[in-house]
Amino acid sequence: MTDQGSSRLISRRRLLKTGVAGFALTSAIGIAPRYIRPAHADTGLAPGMTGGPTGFAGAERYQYNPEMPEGRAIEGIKALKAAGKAPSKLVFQMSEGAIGQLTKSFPADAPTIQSVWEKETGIKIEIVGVASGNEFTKVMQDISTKGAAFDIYQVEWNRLGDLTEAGGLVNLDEYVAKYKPEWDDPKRGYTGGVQGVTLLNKYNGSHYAVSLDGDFQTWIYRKDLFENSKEQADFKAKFGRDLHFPETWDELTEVASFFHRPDKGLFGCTDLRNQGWGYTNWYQRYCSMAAPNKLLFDDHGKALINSPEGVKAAQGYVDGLKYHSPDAISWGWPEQYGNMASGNAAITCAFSNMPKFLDSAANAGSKVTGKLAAALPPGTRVNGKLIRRSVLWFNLMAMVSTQSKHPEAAYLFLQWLGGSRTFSWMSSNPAGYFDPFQLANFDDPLVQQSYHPYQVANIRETIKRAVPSINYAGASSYHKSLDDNLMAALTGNQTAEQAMAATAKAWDKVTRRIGEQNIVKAIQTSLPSWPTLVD
Amino acid sequence: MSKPSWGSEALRYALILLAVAIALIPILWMVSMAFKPVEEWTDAGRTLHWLPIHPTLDNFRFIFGGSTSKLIVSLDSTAGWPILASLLSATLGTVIAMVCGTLAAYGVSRFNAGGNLPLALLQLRIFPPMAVMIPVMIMWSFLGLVDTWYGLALIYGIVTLPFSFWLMKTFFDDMPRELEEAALVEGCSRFRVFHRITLPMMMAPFASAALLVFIFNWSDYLIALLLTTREWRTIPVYMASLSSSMTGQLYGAKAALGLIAAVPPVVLGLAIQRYLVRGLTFGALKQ
Amino acid sequence: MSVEAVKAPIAPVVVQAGDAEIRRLGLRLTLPAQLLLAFIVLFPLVMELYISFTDWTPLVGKNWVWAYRYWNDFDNYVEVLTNARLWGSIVRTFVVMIVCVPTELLLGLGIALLFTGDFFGKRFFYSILLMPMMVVPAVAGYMFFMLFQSGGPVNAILSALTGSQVAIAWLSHANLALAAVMIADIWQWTPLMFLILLAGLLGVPEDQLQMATLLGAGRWARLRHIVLPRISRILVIAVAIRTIEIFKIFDTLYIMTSGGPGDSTETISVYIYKVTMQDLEWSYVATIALFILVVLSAVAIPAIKRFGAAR
Amino acid sequence: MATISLQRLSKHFGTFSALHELDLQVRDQEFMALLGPSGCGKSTTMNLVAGGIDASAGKILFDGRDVTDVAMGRRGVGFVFQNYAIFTHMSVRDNLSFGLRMRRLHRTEVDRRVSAMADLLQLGPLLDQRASGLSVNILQRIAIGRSAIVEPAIFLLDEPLSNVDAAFRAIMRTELKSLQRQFKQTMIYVTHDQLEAMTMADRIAVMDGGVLQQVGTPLEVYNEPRNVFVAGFIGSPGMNLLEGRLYEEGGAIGVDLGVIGRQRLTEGKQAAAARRAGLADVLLGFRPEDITVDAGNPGALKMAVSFVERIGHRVVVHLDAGAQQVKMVARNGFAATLGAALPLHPQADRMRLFDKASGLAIGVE
Repeated sequence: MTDQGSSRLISRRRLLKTGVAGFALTSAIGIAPRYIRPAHADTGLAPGMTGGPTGFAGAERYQYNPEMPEGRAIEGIKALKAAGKAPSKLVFQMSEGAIGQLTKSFPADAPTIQSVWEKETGIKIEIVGVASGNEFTKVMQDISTKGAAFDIYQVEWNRLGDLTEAGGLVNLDEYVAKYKPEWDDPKRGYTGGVQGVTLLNKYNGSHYAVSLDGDFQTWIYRKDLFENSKEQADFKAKFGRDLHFPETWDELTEVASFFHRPDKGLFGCTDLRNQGWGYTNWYQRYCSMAAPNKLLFDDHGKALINSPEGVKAAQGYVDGLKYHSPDAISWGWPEQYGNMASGNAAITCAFSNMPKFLDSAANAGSKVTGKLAAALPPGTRVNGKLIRRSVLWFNLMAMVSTQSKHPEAAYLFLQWLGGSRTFSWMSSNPAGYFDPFQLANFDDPLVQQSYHPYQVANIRETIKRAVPSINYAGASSYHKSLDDNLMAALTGNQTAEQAMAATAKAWDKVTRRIGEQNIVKAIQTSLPSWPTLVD
Repeated sequence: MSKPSWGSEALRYALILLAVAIALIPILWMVSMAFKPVEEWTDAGRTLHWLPIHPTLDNFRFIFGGSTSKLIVSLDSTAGWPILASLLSATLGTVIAMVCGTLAAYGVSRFNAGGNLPLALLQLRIFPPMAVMIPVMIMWSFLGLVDTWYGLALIYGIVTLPFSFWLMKTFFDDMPRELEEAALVEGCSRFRVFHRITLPMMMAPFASAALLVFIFNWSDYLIALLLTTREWRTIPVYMASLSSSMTGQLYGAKAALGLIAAVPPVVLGLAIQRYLVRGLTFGALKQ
Repeated sequence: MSVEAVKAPIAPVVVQAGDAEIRRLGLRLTLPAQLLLAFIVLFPLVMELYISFTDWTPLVGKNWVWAYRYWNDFDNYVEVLTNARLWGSIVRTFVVMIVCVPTELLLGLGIALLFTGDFFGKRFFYSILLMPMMVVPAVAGYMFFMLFQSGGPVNAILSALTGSQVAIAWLSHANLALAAVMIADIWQWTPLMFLILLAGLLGVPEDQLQMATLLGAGRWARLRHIVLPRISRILVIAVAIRTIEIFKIFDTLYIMTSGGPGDSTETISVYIYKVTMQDLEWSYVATIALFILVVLSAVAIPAIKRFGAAR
Repeated sequence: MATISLQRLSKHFGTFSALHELDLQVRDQEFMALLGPSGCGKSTTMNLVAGGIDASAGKILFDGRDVTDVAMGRRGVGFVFQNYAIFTHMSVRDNLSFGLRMRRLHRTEVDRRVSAMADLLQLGPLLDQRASGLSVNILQRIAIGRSAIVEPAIFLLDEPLSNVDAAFRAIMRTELKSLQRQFKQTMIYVTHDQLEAMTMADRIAVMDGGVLQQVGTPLEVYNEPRNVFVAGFIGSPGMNLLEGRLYEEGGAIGVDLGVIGRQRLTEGKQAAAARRAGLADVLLGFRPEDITVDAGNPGALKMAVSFVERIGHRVVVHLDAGAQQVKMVARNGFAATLGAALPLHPQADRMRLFDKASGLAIGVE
């Protein structure tokens, strides 16, 4: 992994050299493109670049010129300004824990992303934080009360359908056509190219959002525990096999229970079990129960979850509690991260940024720095094949509010922010939880540095096995009933069977309300993005 | 009268001290938490410390924008604005409630006016605000009052109106009318009477009622949660945003802010102790 | 100390002034209040009545005036009457009421009785005991959220008392979470009962107690035959106030558990909040609101009137 | 049978001595009035007897049984407060039956005694009314009945008539007296109104400054005041007291009153006592009612009319000479012109002598 990274760096430098040679030549012939200014020492920009951060090692990787989406965005703003249609500021409603990535500099000697944008465009970005988990509520509040408090919303990807139907989001097709964000760039763009863009940014065939996140649930464990010879010996003695990260859900139960020592302040596993977040674990269990996937709906939009697989997944989800913190049911991910950080858990499943936060010298609060490792999700063996499924869920997106007076400027900011260069730089910043998801991000040395090669590699592999959760109209209702019923099962108010039956019933009701054909259409559009990889 | 024995006195003290302890422990815990550095916020799996081991003002610095090296989390806004928002909205809300409430109370108490007003106000008081918030949100958005301190103040004024009305009414009912009557016979205009005689006599009760109304407005969470989105979030709403991916819940910061939020009511409340009973019982009980 | 409830307004002060003038004056004085009241009652009533017959939700992206396009007759009303979660929250609210109000009453009365007569530090203790009810409920919510963590003070105290390592996950267990929020409410509002009842006790004439003693009444007999009857009205008022407040309970509880785990601490207000802000089923919420309004008008108001009349 | 005996009973509040070494015997079925100006210690005495407060020193005996340390609930004393302390939240019946219920008597017994008491007090028709808002004399009956029904050995009444208007007092007094006769109970009655004491009490204990001044039947305290305080306090107006010196002249003894004149004393135990006392400074006391005006008769005391008080059926004539004043009560026909000097003849056998120094009566044991 590391070798690979460094080799990439080398090749990159070589490439740059040739690039410089290139300019020399062209300028010599005297057909220097008008927009290329000679790289003055004071701008600190690499030759050929017109904007971007400067003043720190590797800054050139994040610089751009008007040939690139970021550059085009800046040019677009300049045009708007010239036409007097540019605002003096944009209000950006952000998920609280991500704000740092815009407002804190990384690396230390770098400018902040916010400052770079404001310097180049003169448009101030006013950031308003929302406690994570309340994004949708806050946005719907703004939409339904016509609060017009924000130009840009940031909501999890699953709500795209509902928010669009609510009329809260601007259709971005026009701007996308005009400014070419190149999200599908095969080298730098979204994983899965066009398919990826459709999956993340589009609803009903139109662009409504710009992805700023890569929330593929990844599994993290304490390598200091797993590699501890005594632990290994004890485990072998107990289960007659070697101690390694579980491949199947049944193994997970064994391993987690093995490490579960609440009296010593150590919990076997601390993946989420709370309202609103926990059910991603059910997703991973359920979808891994058939080759290549266990689907949620059949071709007629009928729910398939009231099935042996659904019940098994729910049961596993509930049984998992016994190797969790007794507080797990009320813990959101902040508590989860805190619990992992204080070294009180052996395994967890979390957003891909956990190593960035907890395996970081900068985080004085963390006791697990240098002790983490990543792994693929546990899976299910289906006739000899091991099916492992993660889930794409939450995934913060940025959208332009229909109440914004300056949708175009707002979009341009997002194209700039979500461009593969700016975003590589931003996602590497440990001051927030926006996660890398573009090809260019994974290759970036800074990302590698803060996410650690082991996790970057793991993310790549996990994405290949990630199923999309529901994000079409009705998603809120679908997930709510799943969530409520699973919670009822967790608290023992109903059995796994009852939970699945009730959920399936509720789902079919929602489907009827929204209209079978719409749902079927939505399901069909999302099917191609389901993984096919089996181990 | 009945001669208190030593034993019963001892028992009395024991029980009272127990009650006092129970009343204080949660508050003291918050105080202690407010002065704990990040590392001491959670004691999961470890022995619990009642007092900060390394007391610090970091939490207060933090919520007021001073960066603390320990927390790699940035606050989009400091506690300054929310505190201002709470102050402004609660104050104007109190003014609205007290002015309308007092006038109406005077009218009802002296001129038998208002018809069903007293009962209607009681009903308003009993009705759970959450149940009318949808129309309120729609009205407020229509009037452009969402996320403004005066919009918040308006709804506060309405919500606490029953309270100020009933309280002031009982005060007026108790007030001897002879003086007013005399003045009226003297030929003073009613306004002058109200202004020169009634109001001065009502100053103390009025002030105490106003302070209570202020405490109520200051304590609101639900309404602000629904009617403020950005600039004018009040303290409790803002508090919710004090959690971070780095350290989980920012217990210390919340405790610090909570401490600040707790001060005015406690101080004011103790200041008007002798009116508390009457106030908190809607003027139904007098001392 | 004397007691009064909703009482018929007193006759006008000055008789010689013309009735007309008085009426005009009274009208002017009450006008602002009347306007505010109308402002907050009329529109909401009409609007909620209207959308309660529809399926409208902000998710459809159209203004509520177009709600008739989503007309669904009485579905919402049926839903209100049949929705298990709604009724669960209602029942739960009453459970909280039935547990908290009497507990607060008894504790409050007990402490108030401790405060009869004079003793050193009375004023001081009194002030301290009033503090809990002055803490902003939301803040109290955060406070108790911390207190009830399994590694938190509550368990620490229990451990100290029982001598064994107590690690109860209060807020994660359905019933314990409910207990926790009740404890929080009792902590915060027993002082109110104490305050009111103490005021009541001080109003019981000393010579009557002395008389009862002379006639051979002991502590309990005095309490039962003299004190309680004399403060009965005050008890009613105190209980009424707490009942009403618990009926509306939201802040502390929502911050402690947001109604969770699951719906195990979901009270009426919390449920309505969730359906409003998370599920956005606004027409359904409007129906719930109307339902509550009807029930209140049918139950609470007559009760108040009767109480007012019986003075 | 119930006698009360207070032995050297004292009560101090800090340095203030509210009651000083009181010795008092109350006989069985006796109506004893504690009379004195406010602050004389009578209420303190009553509270000590009731057990409301603890004695600083001394003993309280009921029927010879020491009850000094018995809690008030168990002393079995009936008490009627100044304001009756009626349980206004109860019906009349519940008020009457309260004591019995506290003693856990059987219902039927309770009812029997309540109705008996109700008949006695003519409260029958009111039994089931709320006790609030009844007229004072009814309240007094309830108050007495409520205490009497438990048949207390002793009955204490604390100025029960003090907040009743004058017109009503007469009725109440007679009613109270008759009740006492019916109950045949030992009663201690505290009052500052000598009229009440005189009309109702078998004996009166006059108190002042926490000290018992005199105990005796109404007539005794009226006729034979032990000291100048009692002399001045009893009777309205009180006894006239003129300063003078004893003199002896031709076997006859008298008091020299200076400018007023000389008053000879008829032989008797007073004269004897006076002789024994030697020619000391004395106070000559005689009651305003016991003066006759007779110009014909020589040796009269000469005093000038300074003021005439006409109170309906009688006239109070104020006279003075030098620094000394005298009040005379005459029939209302009496004609007196201001400044006119009158010849006064105190009724010979009604004159009293007091030692000026000690203030004690001379010739009274």
